[in-house]
Amino acid sequence: MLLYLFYILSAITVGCALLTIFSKNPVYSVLFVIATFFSIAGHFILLNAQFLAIVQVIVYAGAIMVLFLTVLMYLNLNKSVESSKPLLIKIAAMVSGGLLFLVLIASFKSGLSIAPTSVRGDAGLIKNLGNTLFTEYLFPFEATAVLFLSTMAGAITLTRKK
Amino acid sequence: MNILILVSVLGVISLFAGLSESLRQHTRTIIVAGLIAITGLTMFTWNAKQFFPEMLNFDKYAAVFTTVILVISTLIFVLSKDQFNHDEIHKGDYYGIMLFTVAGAIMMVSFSNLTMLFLGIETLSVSLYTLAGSRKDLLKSSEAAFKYFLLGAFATGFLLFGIAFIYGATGTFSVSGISDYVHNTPQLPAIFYGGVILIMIGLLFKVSAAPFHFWAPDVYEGSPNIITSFMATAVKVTAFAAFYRLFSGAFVDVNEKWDNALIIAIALTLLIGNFTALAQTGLKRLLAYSGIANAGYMLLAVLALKNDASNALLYYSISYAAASLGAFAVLISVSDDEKTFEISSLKGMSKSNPLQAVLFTIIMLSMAGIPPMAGFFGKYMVLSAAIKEGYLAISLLAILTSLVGIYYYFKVIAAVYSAPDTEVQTENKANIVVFICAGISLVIGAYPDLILNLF
Amino acid sequence: MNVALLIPLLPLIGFLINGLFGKKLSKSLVGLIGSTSIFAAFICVLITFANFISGGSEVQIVKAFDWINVGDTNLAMSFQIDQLSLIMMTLVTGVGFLIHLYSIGYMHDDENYNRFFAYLNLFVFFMLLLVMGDNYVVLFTGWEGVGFCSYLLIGFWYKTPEYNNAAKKAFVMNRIGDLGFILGLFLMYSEFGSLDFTGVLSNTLGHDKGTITAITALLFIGAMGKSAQLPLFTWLPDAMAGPTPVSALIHAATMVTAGIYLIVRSHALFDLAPDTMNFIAIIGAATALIAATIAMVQNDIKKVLAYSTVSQLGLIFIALGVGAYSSGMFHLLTHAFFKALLFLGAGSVIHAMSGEQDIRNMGGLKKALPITHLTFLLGCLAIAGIPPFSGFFSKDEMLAHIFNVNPVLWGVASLTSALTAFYMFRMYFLTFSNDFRGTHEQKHHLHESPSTMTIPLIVLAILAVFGGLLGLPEFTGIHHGLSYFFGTSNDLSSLTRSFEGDFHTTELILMAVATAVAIGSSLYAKKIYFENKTLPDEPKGINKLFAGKYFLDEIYNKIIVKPALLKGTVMQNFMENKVIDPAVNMFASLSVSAGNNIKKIQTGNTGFYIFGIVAGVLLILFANYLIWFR
Amino acid sequence: MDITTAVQQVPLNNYIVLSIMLFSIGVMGMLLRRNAIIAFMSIELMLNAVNLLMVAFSAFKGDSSGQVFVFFIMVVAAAEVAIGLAILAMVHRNSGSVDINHLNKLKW
Repeated sequence: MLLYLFYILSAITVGCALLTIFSKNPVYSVLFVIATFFSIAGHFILLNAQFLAIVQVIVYAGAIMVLFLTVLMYLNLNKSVESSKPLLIKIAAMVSGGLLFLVLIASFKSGLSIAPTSVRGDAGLIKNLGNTLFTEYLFPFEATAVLFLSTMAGAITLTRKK
Repeated sequence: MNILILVSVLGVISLFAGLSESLRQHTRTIIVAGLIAITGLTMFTWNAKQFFPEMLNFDKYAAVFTTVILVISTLIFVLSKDQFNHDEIHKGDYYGIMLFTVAGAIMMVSFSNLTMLFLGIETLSVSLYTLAGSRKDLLKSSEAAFKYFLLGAFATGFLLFGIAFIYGATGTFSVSGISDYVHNTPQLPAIFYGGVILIMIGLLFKVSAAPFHFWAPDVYEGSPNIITSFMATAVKVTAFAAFYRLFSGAFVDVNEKWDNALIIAIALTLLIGNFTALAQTGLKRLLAYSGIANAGYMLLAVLALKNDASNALLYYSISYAAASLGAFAVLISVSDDEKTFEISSLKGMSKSNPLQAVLFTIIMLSMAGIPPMAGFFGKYMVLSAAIKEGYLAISLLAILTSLVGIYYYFKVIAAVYSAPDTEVQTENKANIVVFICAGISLVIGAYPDLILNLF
Repeated sequence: MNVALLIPLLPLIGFLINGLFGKKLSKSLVGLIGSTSIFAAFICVLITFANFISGGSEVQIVKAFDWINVGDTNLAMSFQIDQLSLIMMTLVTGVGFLIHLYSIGYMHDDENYNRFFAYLNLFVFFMLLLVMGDNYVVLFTGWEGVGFCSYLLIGFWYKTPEYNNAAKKAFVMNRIGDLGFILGLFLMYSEFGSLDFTGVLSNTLGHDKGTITAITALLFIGAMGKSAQLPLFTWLPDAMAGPTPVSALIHAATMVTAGIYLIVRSHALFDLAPDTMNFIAIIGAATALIAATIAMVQNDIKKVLAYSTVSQLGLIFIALGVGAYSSGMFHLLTHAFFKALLFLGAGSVIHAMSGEQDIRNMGGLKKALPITHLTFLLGCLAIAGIPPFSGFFSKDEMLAHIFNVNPVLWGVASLTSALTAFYMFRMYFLTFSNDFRGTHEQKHHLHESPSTMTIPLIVLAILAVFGGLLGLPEFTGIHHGLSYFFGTSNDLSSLTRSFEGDFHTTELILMAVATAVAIGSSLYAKKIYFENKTLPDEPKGINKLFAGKYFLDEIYNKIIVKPALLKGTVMQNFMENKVIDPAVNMFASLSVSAGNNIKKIQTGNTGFYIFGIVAGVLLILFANYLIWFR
Repeated sequence: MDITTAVQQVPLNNYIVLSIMLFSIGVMGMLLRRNAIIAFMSIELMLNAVNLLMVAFSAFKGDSSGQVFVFFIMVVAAAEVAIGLAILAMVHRNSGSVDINHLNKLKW
């Protein structure tokens, strides 16, 4: 039963991802990418990673994509003004993407047959996750502060007009 | 770890100092003094108590490279006088972001867990994206930032994909854990090798090795001079130190599985870097391509890591950073960010500023790898390390292309000693940084043991 | 502190003073510092020499400091004091000092006086490193250093683009040679695990013959570049664009002999590689002959001397190729004396002629430049191999050894000697005898050079005349100075080859033949250019040579001079202008055009870059996929 | 049905294939589109492919560090997007376009 759910979700994921990159209008792209992120959150729930599923919705669909939309509107890019690339380049792009898919699949083919050793489905529970994050991974957690500080200063300096 | 905190705090101080107009004038002095103090501290406290050894292992390797990065950064801050005058209000911010870049660099050279490697790379890169675009009034600066960001984020995707596969195979992000896994597993799964290759691709991008070098010339040329000098020296050294640390720590035992891929990249890097540099007319772009070419030689040390080539890498890094920083210091002294500075504009320097001309010659000779300058021993050591490991063909290519390299460095020297187009006034002054860099190139060339006995 | 350490240090100090503060010092002080530093080094060499002899001629290794000392890599900045390096050191500092002295007068009006002396001192420093080093890395350091100084000095008068082209050509050709040298060194390192002279040259047993041949061949390619051998010789004549003292010091007496030094120093390896030795002899013979024929049709006084240098170096390489190392070194010494003398004499002439270098516009300078004339004549006699001047002894010793091994090579070498005598006296007569052919102002301006220039000429002339005493032939019963000196060392005693059986009669006959040929050629040159007053610029100049009435002249003309002149023109047109130079230029321009093409992939278009990156990823993944899952 | 068996019902392979597919779509988007905003979104797709893979491995290994790593990836992605959009706004102000191929002043 869950397997069918997986297939349905996967179809939504891949379909929305494809629509994202093929939509003419950037606003549609944003909406499709949000749908993709929601379906990935669904996958997370399937994998029993509830916390990440919530964060995925809040951070990606909520914060990041809203930022995208804001910039789209702010820069007035919501029309499909993009001149399309020549057909040859489009074909080349598709072929390259397809080749990459094939080569990656081929590279990891023998890895695919390896069965997981120890399955413990509760890794994604908030309790376990919090435990790991604030003991073992406390330092990187703190270190992200530097990253954010730098980002904040950078974003402000870059966008501020003289 | 203490060093990391101190550098970050210095960055915060700089951010706040930038707010007040009176303090802003002294920010640079404060930072230089602070960095010198921190450098001293690094040298004396490298074996102090470790707090999160499973995340950051501040071992000798990390301490030595941290010192190198701090020294380079200090010199760049010395050099950065008047470099951010175009945007007076944000001066403190730029200084602060540069210090956060250094903090990211320190994470990258001392990580013992892929999480820290990733965060270090991102802290460094995200800060650099900002810095590359810090000349907001110049389109080329924006273009540089944009290209750097787009391609950098793209490469990060590959790096992360690789990390995910490594995690899938080993179940851990710790470098020593991966190493143990490699030791204890007789038949490694294919996803492991695929992961190594993808990580390598991500790191090859960061060190600007071909065919992932495309961003480097454009970003180097478009960024403000001071930022370019920072990227070409401190950042490049950091990226190599991290590359070497990861591969010698985790993947050394499977090097026969990834060395072919690396050889392809080195060959392309050497050819593209050296030959394209030959066709350049702008000094900054020439230095950018020379940076790519030098990445090829430094990758030889990574290739030969089975036989501990960290000495060779360290020596090469220092000699390259000194020469490159010196060249950029000269560039900064003769040009501004707005126009492209042609090599032919160097004409007459031997008349107008003989002292700087001589120092610049020393620096260029070191770059070209002419003994007894440091550059020669750098090349000598990475090559002999690679030859010792049996990588003969690629070493031969490296020797051949280094001869091409000599040609374009001599083109610069020839320009320096050519007659000026117009009468010039003679003055004998050179930035202290040019002095120091030329001095380092000479001294560690005459006495390489100074560096080599560090490990 | 060992005196030997002072030897390279003194020129370095001179360089630093002149380079850093030269602008602020007066010209005379700059000249004084430049010359004194070399003179002091010369004194130190003499002291070292005396200590060496009195110390029982033991090889000394003088260590300055450890250079690299990591793991199993040990390299020291240390110097080897033995018979070979002492001779070279004496030559470099001795002749170097004389040329410095000469430069005080010659360069007096140049605005970059201090720069010139700084470069010259730096050159001497690197040359001393080259000859003194006890391992190949120090040798290579000196090798690159002298190359760089030569590059700077050729382009010294950088205002004319032609000069810079000359410097560029010298640069490219030397790079080709250096490539061979570096590859040889790396191969040597991987074979012997060491780059010390002792580590390599004392452990030559038990190595693969093919490897040794490869190493020696690569080293010889390095020597070809530095010592201007076929096909890498065309840079040397062009290098004459530099000031004349530079030509004398770098391009005649010292730097160009570095290749010979390298081979003599590594003779233990070369002895094991007969194929390489044959190759060296053949290249040497071809170079000697071709350069000599080209020298016959040159009209630029310095170009004649340049091609003559190439030709003489070729002769020395023949001698090395047949294993007559000590004879080669002997000729290297005497050649340094008389060629430096001739160059400085030429410089004196050019100085007097206000920069004119074309011998067709000279003539009759005998009266105006008495000292220059006399010393120049002595130099010509020495290089022509007329007894009892120094060139006679050294050349004949080489010829005897060559004959002993291969009479065909001897024939080539003798022919070269004959041509040498001819073109040298052609130049001599065109320059000094008959009437003055220059402009009126030049005639008015003619003057003998100042004493700083004439004293070196006189000293060198004395050396050129008596230098032969260093190595009198065996049958005189007097010890051969140089061979004896080498014989006092265990490592170097094999430099001297003795003849098998009774060779004295043959040697005497050869000597007589050589002398006759040399005198004959000289007289023939005299006849054409002095008595007949032939001028080479007349269009039918070659035809006019037939004016000779005597039968012998006719034969001489038909067999030697005419073909040689023709060949000289053809060689210059064909070899230099059509083959070698274009080939070298092609290397350079091919690289640049490769660069111009490769740089086009940097389109500036981000979309294209992404394609490039994806292609790179595919390439690497695909290559790995093929390797793992074959 | 306990959690473990529930998670195990979907084979790990499916997640790997899905993730590679999503990653390739992201790369294809980078290659296809000239609009910088959509290029950014393609990068987000690539990062999400990584997230999915990481969480799948983490769940199947029963090790929560993989999910912590995903947490860091999200953090970094947010930071990158902030900077990226700031740069984009700056580029738009300077050149009036967000077409990635219009920016080709720096070349050769």
